[in-house]
Amino acid sequence: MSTPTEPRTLSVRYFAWVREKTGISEERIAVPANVVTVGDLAMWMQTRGPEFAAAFAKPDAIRAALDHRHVKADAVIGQAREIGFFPPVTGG
Amino acid sequence: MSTPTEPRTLSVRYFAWVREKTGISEERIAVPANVVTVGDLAMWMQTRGPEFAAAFAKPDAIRAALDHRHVKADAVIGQAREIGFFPPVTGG
Amino acid sequence: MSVSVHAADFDVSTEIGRLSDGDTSIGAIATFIGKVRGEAHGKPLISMQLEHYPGMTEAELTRIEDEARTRFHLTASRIIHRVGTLLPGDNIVLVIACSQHRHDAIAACDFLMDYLKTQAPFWKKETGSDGVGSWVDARSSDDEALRRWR
Amino acid sequence: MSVSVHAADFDVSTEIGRLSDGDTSIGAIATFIGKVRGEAHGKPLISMQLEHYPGMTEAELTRIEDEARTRFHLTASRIIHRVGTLLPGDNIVLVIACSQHRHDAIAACDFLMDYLKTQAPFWKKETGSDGVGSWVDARSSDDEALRRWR
Repeated sequence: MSTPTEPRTLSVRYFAWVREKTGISEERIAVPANVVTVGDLAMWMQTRGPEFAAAFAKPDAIRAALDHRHVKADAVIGQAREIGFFPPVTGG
Repeated sequence: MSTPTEPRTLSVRYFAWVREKTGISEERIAVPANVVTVGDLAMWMQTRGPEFAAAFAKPDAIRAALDHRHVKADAVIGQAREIGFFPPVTGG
Repeated sequence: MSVSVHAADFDVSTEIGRLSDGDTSIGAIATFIGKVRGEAHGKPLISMQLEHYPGMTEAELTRIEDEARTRFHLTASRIIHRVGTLLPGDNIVLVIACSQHRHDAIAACDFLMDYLKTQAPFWKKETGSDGVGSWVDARSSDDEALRRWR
Repeated sequence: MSVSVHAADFDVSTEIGRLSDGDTSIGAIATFIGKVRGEAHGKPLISMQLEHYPGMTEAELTRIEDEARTRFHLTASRIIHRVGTLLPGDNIVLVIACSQHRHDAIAACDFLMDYLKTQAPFWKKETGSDGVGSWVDARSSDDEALRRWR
């Protein structure tokens, strides 16, 4: 269990062009204390250097999933173990 | 070509329970002079003995095709070469 | 575009292959298979006899395929309908519609089945465990389904 | 009800047989196959890379199948989606819906594809004859198609 003084850790996965732009497919991050929602995390991603700034330059173009479920930007990360960032899906 | 003095001949085919009731699947008939439409022919069929009377007792329950095309009772037989009588279709 | 009426069974993969192999314009293939169920009106079904109107059946199925081609963007299509004696679990009918995109393929398949059910001259006779055969009644729901396309 | 995500191809007849053989309650089987087309945006397509989100894909496809079962009377269903590098003419996706009656089977197949297209985490990258790969953009027509079911 995370406490206010102990930063939560979160698995982050990137797919398609989000993965290509960040240059990594998976990592584990310590969630900053002021990051509450998925949208907060996407904004924070922009501050992590040029690759991440490029990948998250247009947050509206990116979709997210918390623990394998689609979520909107206002979803609270809470106790989720994994978040995925990706473009709108194009399978089928 | 048929003329008023020379009765038209027509191939008649029966299917499903119409065939079972008439007892025949195919025949060639001389079309009576007063039979103009498909409905006329169905009415005339009723006069051809008990099997035909039973088969054509409810003309509304029977469908017809002229030269392999669905037609209504008011369709004119004209120069058609073949007529089929059958119940509403139930394939597929 | 082709139609077949015969007693023999069909293989879906074979038919799809014949229709689509080598044609890379096809992005979508919708297929429908109708089968003999083991029950009719709540009673076990032992067998089913499929009768048709030779000559007219092929003409009518071809007209139905032609009509589908005017309504949907189809690359290829195929209708196979079996006749004769069939048993529960047996295939009755196969419809395949190939298109560039999925909505045309699926809608055409739906359309072809609705038309086939109400226009193609086939008749089913069901034989139950008492050995008595009875001709299947046409269903008004099939006529209603057809009206969706008017 | 089952979903699979893998690189290997599938055989439609085999999958239909696995789903329906011996089940005589099934009267209708609707199938959809999506294939790689040889052209994209008017230019020749050389290959396509299919990426997905392992774990989420299976979860999402299972949710989509569950949703289809609440909306339609289904006896069985199956979704197979390929990943990895595919070539023009290759199969991408297979959806099978089995039901007692045809409208449930066809509508479920249509529904499953609309949901899969807009919800399942797959991404396509197309490589043209210039060797340059580009990620496929999501189509607004797919979102509109999804709205039909709301």
